[in-house]
Amino acid sequence: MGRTSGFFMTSDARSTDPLTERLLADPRGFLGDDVRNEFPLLAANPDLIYLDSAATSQKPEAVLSAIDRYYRQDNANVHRSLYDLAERSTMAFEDSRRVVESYLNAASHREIIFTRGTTEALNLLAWSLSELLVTEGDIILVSTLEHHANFVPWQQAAIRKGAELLLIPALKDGTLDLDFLSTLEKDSRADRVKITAVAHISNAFGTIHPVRAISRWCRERGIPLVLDAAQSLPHLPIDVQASGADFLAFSGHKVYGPMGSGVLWGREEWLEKMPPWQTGGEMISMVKPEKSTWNELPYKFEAGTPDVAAAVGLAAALKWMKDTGVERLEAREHELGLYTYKRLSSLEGLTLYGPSDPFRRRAVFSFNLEGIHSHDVAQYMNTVGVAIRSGHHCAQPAMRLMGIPSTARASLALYNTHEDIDKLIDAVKGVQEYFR
Amino acid sequence: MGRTSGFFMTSDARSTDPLTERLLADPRGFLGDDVRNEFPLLAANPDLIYLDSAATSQKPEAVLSAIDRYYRQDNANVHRSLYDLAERSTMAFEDSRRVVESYLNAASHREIIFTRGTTEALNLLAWSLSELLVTEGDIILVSTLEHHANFVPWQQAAIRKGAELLLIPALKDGTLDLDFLSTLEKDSRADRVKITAVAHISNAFGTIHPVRAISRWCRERGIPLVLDAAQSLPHLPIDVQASGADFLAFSGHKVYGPMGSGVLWGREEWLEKMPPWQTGGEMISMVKPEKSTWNELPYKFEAGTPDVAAAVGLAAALKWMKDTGVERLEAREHELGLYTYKRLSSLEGLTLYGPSDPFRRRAVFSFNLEGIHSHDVAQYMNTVGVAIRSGHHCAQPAMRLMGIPSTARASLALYNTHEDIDKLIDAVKGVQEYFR
Amino acid sequence: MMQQSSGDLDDLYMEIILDHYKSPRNRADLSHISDDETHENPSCGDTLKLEVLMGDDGRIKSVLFDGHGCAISTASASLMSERLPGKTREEARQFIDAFLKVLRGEEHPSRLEEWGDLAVLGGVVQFPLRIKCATLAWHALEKTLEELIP
Amino acid sequence: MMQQSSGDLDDLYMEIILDHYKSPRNRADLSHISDDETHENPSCGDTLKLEVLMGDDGRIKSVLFDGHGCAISTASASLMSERLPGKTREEARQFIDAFLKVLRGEEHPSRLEEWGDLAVLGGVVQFPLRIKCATLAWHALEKTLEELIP
Ligand SMILES: Cc1ncc(COP(=O)(O)O)c(C=O)c1O
Ligand SMILES: Cc1ncc(COP(=O)(O)O)c(C=O)c1O
Ligand code: FES
Ligand code: FES
Repeated sequence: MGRTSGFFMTSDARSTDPLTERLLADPRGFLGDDVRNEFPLLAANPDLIYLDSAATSQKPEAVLSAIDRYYRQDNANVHRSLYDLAERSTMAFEDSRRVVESYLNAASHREIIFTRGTTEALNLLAWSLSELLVTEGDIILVSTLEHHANFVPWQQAAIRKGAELLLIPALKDGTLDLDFLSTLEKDSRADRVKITAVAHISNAFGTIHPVRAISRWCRERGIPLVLDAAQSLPHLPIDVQASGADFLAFSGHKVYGPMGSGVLWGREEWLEKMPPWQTGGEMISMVKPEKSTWNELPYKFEAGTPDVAAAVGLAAALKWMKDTGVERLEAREHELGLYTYKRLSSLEGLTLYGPSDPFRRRAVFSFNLEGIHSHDVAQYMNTVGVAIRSGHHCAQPAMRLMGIPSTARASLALYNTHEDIDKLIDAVKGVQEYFR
Repeated sequence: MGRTSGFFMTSDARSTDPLTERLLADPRGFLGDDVRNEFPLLAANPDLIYLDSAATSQKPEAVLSAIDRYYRQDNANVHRSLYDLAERSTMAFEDSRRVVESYLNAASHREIIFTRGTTEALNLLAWSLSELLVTEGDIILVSTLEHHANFVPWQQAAIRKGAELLLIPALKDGTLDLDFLSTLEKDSRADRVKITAVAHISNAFGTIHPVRAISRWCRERGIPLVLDAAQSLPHLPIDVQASGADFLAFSGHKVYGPMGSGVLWGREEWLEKMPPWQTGGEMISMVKPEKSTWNELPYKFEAGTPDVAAAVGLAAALKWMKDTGVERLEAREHELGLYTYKRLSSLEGLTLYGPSDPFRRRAVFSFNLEGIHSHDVAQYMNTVGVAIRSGHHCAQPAMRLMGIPSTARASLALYNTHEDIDKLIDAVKGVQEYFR
Repeated sequence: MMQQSSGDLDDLYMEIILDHYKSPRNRADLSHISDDETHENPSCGDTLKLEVLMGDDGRIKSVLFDGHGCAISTASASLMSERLPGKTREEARQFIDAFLKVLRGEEHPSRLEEWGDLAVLGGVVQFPLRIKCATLAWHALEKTLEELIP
Repeated sequence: MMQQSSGDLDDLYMEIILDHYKSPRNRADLSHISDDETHENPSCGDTLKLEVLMGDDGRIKSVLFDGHGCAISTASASLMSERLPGKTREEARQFIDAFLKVLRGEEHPSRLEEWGDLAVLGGVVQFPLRIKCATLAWHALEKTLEELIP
């Protein structure tokens, strides 16, 4: 089974995935629950039920010690220095880039740009791509279900360029309404679309969006497709070359890596044409008073001293995932997700948002309890050691669509167990009791 | 002696500083050489003579363990979450902001914006300030001696706005020619200057620039002054309220803190008026399809998940400096600088750049050896364990001024000792011998 | 080891608060008020509409609110609406001011002791993230009073 | 513990290299060539000017260079200038190509063994940051040959 045989390749279909079938036959055989012990914070807090990994993940020992080791053994500024320590630091940085390249199956290390996170990657793109492609009257297409990081930068780019921000609408079940694309063609607005940007998985509802269908539509029209993979990279194997996307962004801190790490992947043809965004050291070739010229890829997009320790930590996280087995992780999470879905949706007085088909969703469970506000739900759960998030999840347009201000959200990572979900269910009952 | 009585207050004068006088009386009495042992990388490499701290500093144990501890005990996303772990993480982040606020003596925590480093801070400013202030025909004033990070972003902003990038010229001794400011007044270009941006200390030559004179000139005209303190914060106590600057940027990794940490300080009046730069989560108030509104300061300028660990590490570094005594550090470095200056300038066949007055320079020693290229100098020195940098130091306009492509640069931090300098001098002699 | 947050859950959700949450007083359908005049807590997205009716004697006759917020914001609006009638605008303003001072931590919660049931809202100061919940209705009232034709 | 870089200093600065650095062959004052035609190594800022004179027989008569680079770039230019005369443009092109392949690590340095003194430049591949030094003159020659009127 090749690395692209995971969910990504089948994300538009349902339950035909051999993995899922293997899993359903042997639901909990993939990975022991003791994986939790590889996470120092969780090991030190045995009573903590951490269900907020969509906000940020906990970090395994392998990542923490990679960062620490880097500072103790290899710390120096990178590039252009002729002493051994700097050479080691440069190697650590560039090796990390190669790890990302291979994890994503990118065509070249020149396509891997280190950023602070998804937000910075998307800001870079929104600026640079709109400089390259967008003029007055054009359209930038995003969806109603985006995180603000994949919404506001495009909105601001549209305002700057006198263009229009158009939203792919969503249905009440938290899935995208792709009929809209046909509408765009009929009224010939499709010709004005210059950029499309969507999330792979919605952080508000956990919906897996139909990336293949969207990318086919974009490809036919030569429109670059930007994929916000912040919520999918932690859960699905991703092969960027097979993805049909032209750009992909994710955050290291959500995928067991350190804060301050993140990646923008882009196809080289695009990156070559795009103007740089931040400027300064490292990213230049020649600086003259009137004008400057730029360094080659990927450095053109990496201004200033990079966070080498963050890159090293991110590479350690991806290696750790690969060593553990991305498909095993995926299967484990999927199975736990099915269990969570089943238990949550059977509760009285609980509205679960997102697709009712559990195969079209992953890891994120947004809900509200009848007559109890999400913030009160979260506040109560804290007292029984269950850490969930409440609020609009940086997705106000998506909340508005549902006609609600906020939800309570439990999100999974691979250190979660069936016991965690059982405690979540007990906690829901506890909340209902408390506020009865 | 108040905290503002250090070098900053007297940086335009010479040798009237009581600290210097005390120091000259008792040159090495301030701090033992065993401070080196607080830096794990240096302690593990007793033969390494690290003289590239202007590129990045090594980190003390206190910083490394603060980062590690954060991930093991407090890791969670910040703001708006109602569980204890998130509350601890938010506190760690906001407490770090308070540490920076107090270290810089800022008027409020709202004036402290966390960035990845100086480069990001200056890119934010160049974008946002030029949006606010610059239109066609205006002038942005920088100096010929800037690091590319304080040069290219302004150049690009000027190009974008149809404005002019004007350079304060420098003299052959690496000091700024402030007569130029009078010239600007005479030909009335002064009226067109909308922003001034200069380094506090030059990373190419170590010159301490006459910030007070420049800030007086700017204040009289209501021009905001941006200070690039990347090279000064590690060496001088700085009081932003007394500084006369309106904005100040520095990098944590140069001041014993982690990579990926940095700060933009700005006066609240200015920050309030400025548009945000990066957009996304955390920095918004309301997001609607047509338009968004922004969060309050400082969050308006902090889009996306912040690097909390980096902020915690930076705070630990500043605390460590404060505990060790900023003025003692300053005195120690100043004394070592005087020694370095004396020894280097007495060598035959060596050209030392920068001011000949050792009181107008700090920590950075750029030189060339007759008939030997700087890269060959650095390459040789590596083999005897002396780590220096060679090249244009991201300051091509400054190099062009001197008529050279590059220099060899030794730079000091407080873990350096007289023995390090003696080894540097031996290494210079070794190079001269090798390439005779 | 986990360090528990300073406040205990029952300090936040006092009996009186839960009571007002479950049975809010003076909650009414205010759909005749335009959405533009909705008051919002941007940190959570909750909204509140407020209507203040003045009597001929220059005193507040009644306060009505509409909106489905959290327990704290609902109870705060409900408690406020019970307490306000009978006050002049100036008295109401002083009242608001005193309340906000306590919630901002500028005055001790004991300041609220003479305020009857409203005193329970003093417990919210131990939960910094919920303070905006407790003050939403009060900021709304402040604004509404300002805009009232004198 | 510090791990030393793979290359030993004397593998980089071989006798022959130091000799050509100290006494470069065919270095001349080329100030008649405009600055626009200067070749540059952007990673260090060093520049080089090159002049190629062709004989009536279609073969390179002489190669002159001007510029003060590092030991490696100077020695590389000097060694190249000694070796090139007598070759046709096509031969020179193949020569450049073979050299760059070795320096890029695409062929083994032993490929240079029959090239006499030039072989010493094979040692540079162990010092990745100096490869651009060794290839500066060769890229300059490549470009100059392209631009020569045929
Ligand atoms: C779908 C999605 N996009 C973007 C982001 C922003 O990521 P970051 O805050 O790490 O930049 C998030 C994280 O909250 C997310 O869930
Ligand atoms: C004076 C000066 N400004 C700006 C910078 C850029 O700092 P960073 O690379 O940390 O963003 C540096 C560091 O090289 C510097 O020395
Ligand atoms: S959570 Fe919105 S007002 Fe309380
Ligand atoms: S250092 Fe510039 S060519 Fe060698």
